[in-house]
Amino acid sequence: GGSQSKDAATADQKKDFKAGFIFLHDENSTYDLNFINAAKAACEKLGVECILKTNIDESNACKETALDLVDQGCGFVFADSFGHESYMIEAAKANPKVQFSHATGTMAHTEKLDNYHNAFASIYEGRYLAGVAAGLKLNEMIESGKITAEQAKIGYVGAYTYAEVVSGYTSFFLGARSICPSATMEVQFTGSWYDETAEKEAATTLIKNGCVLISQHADSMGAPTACEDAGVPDVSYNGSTLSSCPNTFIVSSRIDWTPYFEYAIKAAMNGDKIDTDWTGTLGTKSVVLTEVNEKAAAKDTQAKIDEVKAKLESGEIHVFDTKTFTVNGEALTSYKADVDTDTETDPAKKGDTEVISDGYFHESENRSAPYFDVRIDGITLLNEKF
Amino acid sequence: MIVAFIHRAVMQGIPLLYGATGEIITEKSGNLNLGIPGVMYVGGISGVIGAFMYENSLPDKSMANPFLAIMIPLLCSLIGSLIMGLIYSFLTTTLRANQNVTGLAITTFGVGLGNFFGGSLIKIVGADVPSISLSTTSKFFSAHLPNAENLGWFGEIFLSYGFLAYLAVIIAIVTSLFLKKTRTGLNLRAVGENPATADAAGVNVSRYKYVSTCVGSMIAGLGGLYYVMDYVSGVWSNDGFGDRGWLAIALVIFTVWKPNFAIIGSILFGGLYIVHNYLNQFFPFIPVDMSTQELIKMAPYLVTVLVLIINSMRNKRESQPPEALGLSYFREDR
Amino acid sequence: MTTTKTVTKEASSREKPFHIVKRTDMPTWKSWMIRILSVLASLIVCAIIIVAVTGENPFAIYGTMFKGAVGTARRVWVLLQEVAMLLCVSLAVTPAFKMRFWNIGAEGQVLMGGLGATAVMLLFGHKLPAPLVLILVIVVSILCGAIWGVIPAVFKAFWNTNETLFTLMMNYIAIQIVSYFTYVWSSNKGNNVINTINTDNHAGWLNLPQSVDKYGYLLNIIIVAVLTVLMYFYLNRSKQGYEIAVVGESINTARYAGINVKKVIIRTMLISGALCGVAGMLLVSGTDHTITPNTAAGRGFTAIMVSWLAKFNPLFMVLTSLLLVFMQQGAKEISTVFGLNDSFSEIIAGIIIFFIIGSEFFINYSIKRTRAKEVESK
Amino acid sequence: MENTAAVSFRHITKAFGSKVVANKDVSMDIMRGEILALLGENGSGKTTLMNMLSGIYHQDSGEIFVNGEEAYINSPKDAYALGIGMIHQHFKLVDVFTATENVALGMDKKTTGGANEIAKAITKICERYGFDVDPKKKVYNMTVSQKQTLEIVKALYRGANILILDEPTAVLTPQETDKLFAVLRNMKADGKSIIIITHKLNEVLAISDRVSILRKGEYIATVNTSEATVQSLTDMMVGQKVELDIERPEIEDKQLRLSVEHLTCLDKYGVTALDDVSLEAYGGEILGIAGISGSGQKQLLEAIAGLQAAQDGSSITYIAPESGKKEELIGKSVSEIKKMGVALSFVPEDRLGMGLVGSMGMSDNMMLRSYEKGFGFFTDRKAPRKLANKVKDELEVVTPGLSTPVRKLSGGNVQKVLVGREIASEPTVLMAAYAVRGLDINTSYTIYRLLNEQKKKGVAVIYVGEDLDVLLALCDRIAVLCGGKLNGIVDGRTATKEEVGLMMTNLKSEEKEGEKDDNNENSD
Ligand SMILES: Nc1ncnc2c1ncn2[C@@H]1O[C@H](COP(=O)(O)OP(=O)(O)OP(=O)(O)O)[C@@H](O)[C@H]1O
Ligand SMILES: Nc1ncnc2c1ncn2[C@@H]1O[C@H](COP(=O)(O)OP(=O)(O)OP(=O)(O)O)[C@@H](O)[C@H]1O
Ligand SMILES: [Mg+2]
Ligand SMILES: [Mg+2]
Repeated sequence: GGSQSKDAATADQKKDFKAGFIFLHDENSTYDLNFINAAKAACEKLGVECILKTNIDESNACKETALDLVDQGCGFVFADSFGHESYMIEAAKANPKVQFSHATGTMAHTEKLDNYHNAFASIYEGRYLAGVAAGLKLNEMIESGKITAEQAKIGYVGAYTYAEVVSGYTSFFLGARSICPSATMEVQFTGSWYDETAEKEAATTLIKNGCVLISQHADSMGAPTACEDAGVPDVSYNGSTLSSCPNTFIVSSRIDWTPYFEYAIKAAMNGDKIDTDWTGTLGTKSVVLTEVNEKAAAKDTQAKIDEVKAKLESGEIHVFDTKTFTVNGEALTSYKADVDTDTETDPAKKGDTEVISDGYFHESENRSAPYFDVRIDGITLLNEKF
Repeated sequence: MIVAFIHRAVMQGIPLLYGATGEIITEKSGNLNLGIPGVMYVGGISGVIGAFMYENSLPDKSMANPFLAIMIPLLCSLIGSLIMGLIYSFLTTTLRANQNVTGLAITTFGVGLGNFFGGSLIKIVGADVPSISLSTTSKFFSAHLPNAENLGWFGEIFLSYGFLAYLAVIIAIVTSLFLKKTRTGLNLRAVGENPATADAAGVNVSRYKYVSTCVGSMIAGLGGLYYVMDYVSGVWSNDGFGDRGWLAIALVIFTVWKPNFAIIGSILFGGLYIVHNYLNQFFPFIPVDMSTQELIKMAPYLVTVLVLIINSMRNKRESQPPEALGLSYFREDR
Repeated sequence: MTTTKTVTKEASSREKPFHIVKRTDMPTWKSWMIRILSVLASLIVCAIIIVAVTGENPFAIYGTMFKGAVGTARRVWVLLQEVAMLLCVSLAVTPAFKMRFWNIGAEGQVLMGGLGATAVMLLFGHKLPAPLVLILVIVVSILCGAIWGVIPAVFKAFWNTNETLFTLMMNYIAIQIVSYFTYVWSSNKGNNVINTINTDNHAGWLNLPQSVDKYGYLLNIIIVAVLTVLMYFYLNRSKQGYEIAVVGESINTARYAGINVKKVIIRTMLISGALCGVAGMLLVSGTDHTITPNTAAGRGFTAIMVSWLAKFNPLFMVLTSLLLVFMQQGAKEISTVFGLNDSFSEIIAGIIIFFIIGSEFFINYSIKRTRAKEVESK
Repeated sequence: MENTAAVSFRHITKAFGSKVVANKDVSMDIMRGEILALLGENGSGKTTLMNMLSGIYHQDSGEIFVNGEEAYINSPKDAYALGIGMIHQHFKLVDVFTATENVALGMDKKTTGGANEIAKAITKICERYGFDVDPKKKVYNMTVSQKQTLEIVKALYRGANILILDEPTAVLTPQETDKLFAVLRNMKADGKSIIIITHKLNEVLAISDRVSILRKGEYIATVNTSEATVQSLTDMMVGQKVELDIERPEIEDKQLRLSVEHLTCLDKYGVTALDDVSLEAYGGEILGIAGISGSGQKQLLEAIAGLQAAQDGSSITYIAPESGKKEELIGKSVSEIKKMGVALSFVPEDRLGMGLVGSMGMSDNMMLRSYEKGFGFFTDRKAPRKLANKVKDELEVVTPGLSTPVRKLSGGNVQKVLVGREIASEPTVLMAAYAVRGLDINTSYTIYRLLNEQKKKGVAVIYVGEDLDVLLALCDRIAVLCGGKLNGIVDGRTATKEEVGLMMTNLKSEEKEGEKDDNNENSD
């Protein structure tokens, strides 16, 4: 049995405590590797045993794995893929004494279980900063006469068309445009989190289409290598692609999950309450940027990033500042976001929560997973009905 | 954009062309090797292992010798897929095991092998993003013909590929001539059509089956090598090769066992494989959304099915599979 | 010149030391001994490879596999469930194989069955009474699987269209169709994930109450067990099973016996597809309660080996599917405990299958030493 | 030179599986410069013995000497290197290849030259010996006799010091046979050795120098042809004095049962296999069908059984025994025809390819006729088992058990299972093709007796056979097919072997040219 009585000695708890992790793929996926590294780091730091289950499908296998982890005595169980969520909730319902947590999920705040939690990070801030680096690069290209201001078109390879991706490319775009006002963007969706061919072809198409800088929200090396082949600067995601793309890689943003894992495991161990929705930020060191590749990036990129980062942290600027973008030519003054994700099951229930106030869109504040799904002006979606 | 599309279609088509040419040679001997997808994975990963060892043996990446950088992965790839061909041949020709089951097992085994070693190397490298990056050696594989960039559409469509692409076309043409014009090719076709007859005529049926299956595997393996070293620029990621192996097998039927048809066929398939990316460029007035895109991805499979059906309805003697395809041969059987 | 070509004189000066001859009469127990020995031999080879590649102790690895597969009550149940699912698909492909119709499209047929179940659960889950939804789920999924299976069969029957490739391609078409619908029905707009369906009223769920069936798989297992017995009798005792056997052996004989070959091909694939549909339904309605393009999880391909290794005997298939699932479940545990990549299980499974199919040679043929008599006399 | 052995077999034994011993301790010689005929009943091991010489099989024990030296023949290639060539009983040709390609197969280009050279050489051989082969023609477009000719040309082209011919004349016209024999005599004069297997004893007497006889896999004797007669050879072959004294009961009340009119059928390649054939079959009579193999016998029987599509204008009327109701068979399905009582006991080239299911046991094979009975969804397993037991006892089928796959039975026993079952189905029309192929004399007689019993019961029996003596002794009337046409119907009691033999090979209507459109001018 894994659930120890609360008043046992902390040292004992540490020795016996086990944390279980469920991953959709294994170390070979950029997305999962990021989680795996964080899980190992956090468990080592806390001195608890850590059981990693890789290649768990978004199926009943997830529930079984979670329950098996409980059988093995885990007091904390985590899953990393969106499709795992329903199964995690089932497992949580069956084991009220064990804490379950899930990344990118949206249902914790509606399920209202004491032992089921969602977590994510304000990665849109990281992408905004990466966008700043991109904007600097665009400016450099314009100044050197390589392109005209009108040609400052960014290409973006996205996986899906839902909020997590929309929020990502929009923040990236806004970051770039804050530096290079003439920037525009084209987005091509692949319909998969991991499809090397589709991502590579999408990036190539975008480049052929006149995009002079590429970024991505999909997990394979398809887009970065397409950029390296074509000599087009690239802002990647989830980790540095420097070794494969020494000439074109600029910078990459990613979520560092270690702070969350430390927080949640410690809480589970001590029997403290874990936030239903936990959103990591720049401040919690959950949102991080890799080192800038001086070879490809514009001059003084690091300095500018640091500067903007400070402003974001202080609240001096906001990523989704309604003054910085328009929708269909008009400023956005009110937006009802679908925070409790019931639109799909019941189209009558549109948005439920007003998320614009104080002049900006409050992303990730009502729940950890992103819900910014506004199509703003300046971004063309190539393969989604418009 | 058409030019770009054709260029990409060719790049998509080359692995298929290798796979199809290899499978045609194999099938001409009466061996239906459903293990080709696995063989292509092994061809890819062996090349990667070779390139990886070579790059790691270099004190400095700039010291890479073009000859070695190409020959080592190439040889490793050939040896890797040769071993797969040997396993298949031993089981089906010497031990006369069921070809379909053996082939499927080879595919399971080969894909597993690719991902296992791919995964292990990725761990050894410990890169931030999990992939093995062999950009140094890959450069030599993807080097274009001179002047490719300066000749406009002509350069892009005809000159801007790595040498393995041209090799694929050459192999396909040579295979075609070999089957049609040479005595050995004639003997090989006889083995696939009627092994008992070939045997009685003094053709060493087992040897032909072995050699053609192994050579076929080696050619198919080059498809895997092309994919990692050229198409994805030397970055191995697990499962990246996808279902191309199966498409290559489909292509064999599509081209009615003719390697020279496979050249065009592979480009067509390559195009169908990626056409969903280009639709909005060609037909901007037809909005394609994400769900429709999934339907468009069916194109290569649907076309294969259609060709199969038409081919069977025409029922032409010459466009039938080798008569003894899939059957094992034992001399004393009758 | 024409009649007498000069004959190249290079005949073998030596006789081959052995010749291969066909056996006709190996007793059943002996042939099973050979198969079991081949599995043992393959485990030894795998052990050697494990040591060579990973440096781990092979016994520790096999021990871990054992624990991973049947270490706890839950794991036993999961194992049984996985066996049931694989067995169900294997049962499905078996009549087709007995008819020498190479249906490698089970993957797609399972998916289409699952898609049928999903569609009913989604579209009618809150509109019709639950028992009706369940009935509809069963009917529609069986229908979907059957239709998907019968398409290649019709072409085979009338135009002799190559079914191996046809069914293979149908897999990918099915995957794309499911992919399309996971989009259309995704729970979060734009993401292709359908969350578990009808969590509130469990409409269309095929499970016994938890009080009866703690782990939730009992019904699946019972259904497949019943299907196994039925399939055994269908193939070995029924008229239709007899027709399948005759068609599989020789189309000429079947025609001679007055069997409508076209009808048998189509009917058999209808059954094959329908059973795949059942498997899809059990996966969606009984287990996952939703669908992804990966719901069939390669079972359609593994089933071919299960069926063939069991010589198309449904009762033996229980054993062969158990063997493969055991390996697969065990391998998951190795990857957790030893940090070995999951793909290692595919390598081991491949090697074991190589040995088993290779061992058939020693059942069907024997190697005779040539001229043994002479050697003795000299 | 005349007296040295080109090939010597010593103590050759070859078994297939544990049951069939195809050759048992065979020792015999073939001299240089002679033509040796190898004689034996079907299944006596002739082909097997020759296949060992040509490298297709390998003996279990014993030695083969070629030109006095022990030869190790591991493969056809070894045999070829030893100067041994063989024309196989079953064509060894690749269907999708042209004649030239078939000849080129397996040969070194250095010795043959390119396709043109080979084609020229083929033409030259054809001119020299009077054969007719189109080098560019694909084999699948060839008739059976063209294929056989190609096999001969191929063997001639490749050249051999020792040439084996396994039933080369079965599908040749008499003219072609003569040409072939002329070639063989030439080769003999060149000092080559020739072994010919043929069931036609007159050919044996005409061409060979000596005759060797095999019986049930054992070597019996070799005699000089000059001292042999048809009778003496037959007796040696069978192992006892053969008296083809078959009962032929006379039935008074013959009823018209089947009426075939203007039946024209194509074979699977679209070549006319049966050309405007009209004939009648009566209950209480055995109608014999004679003709060299491939003359349309197969199509005739299959058309009646519903297995063969017929061209427009063809008609087959079935007259039911009691009611006299007439029914057209063309267009009916196999099972409909079967239900009327038309039974086909057909023994095709490949016995197991039709009629029986090789992988099933005797009782399951009995079910092939009756599986549709049984209770509802399931098959009845008791009745077939009973029947299987009955057939096993009556016909003395040698089998380890009723569930032993029939594939494992010997040829004769396979045949008994098939005929036994067909008779048991109580037909009104019983068609038996090559019913005694591969059967020993005893069993053959059993079959004849069974056929006669059916005849007495009023069944219309159609018997297709190869052996003219049997046909003449057993049948009431004999219809002779020649090249797909009906060349006349003769009375079994009065006709002679010579008469029928002539009709089998010489088409009457060709003598009277221009009468093609007329009805057959058969003698009734
Ligand atoms: N490949 C084989 N496998 C099994 N049994 C065989 C094989 N070949 C021949 N036999 C058996 O060997 C025996 C001799 O056959 P063989 O073909 O030599 O006879 P044959 O004298 O040539 O007959 P026929 O006159 O009909 O051609 C037969 O009983 C047959 O069943
Ligand atoms: N695969 C086999 N296994 C066992 N016995 C066989 C096999 N094939 C043929 N036989 C048997 O071998 C014998 C000779 O076969 P073969 O094919 O040479 O004769 P056939 O073609 O029936 O006669 P013929 O050539 O005189 O017309 C027959 O008894 C036949 O039943
Ligand atoms: Mg014969
Ligand atoms: Mg013979």
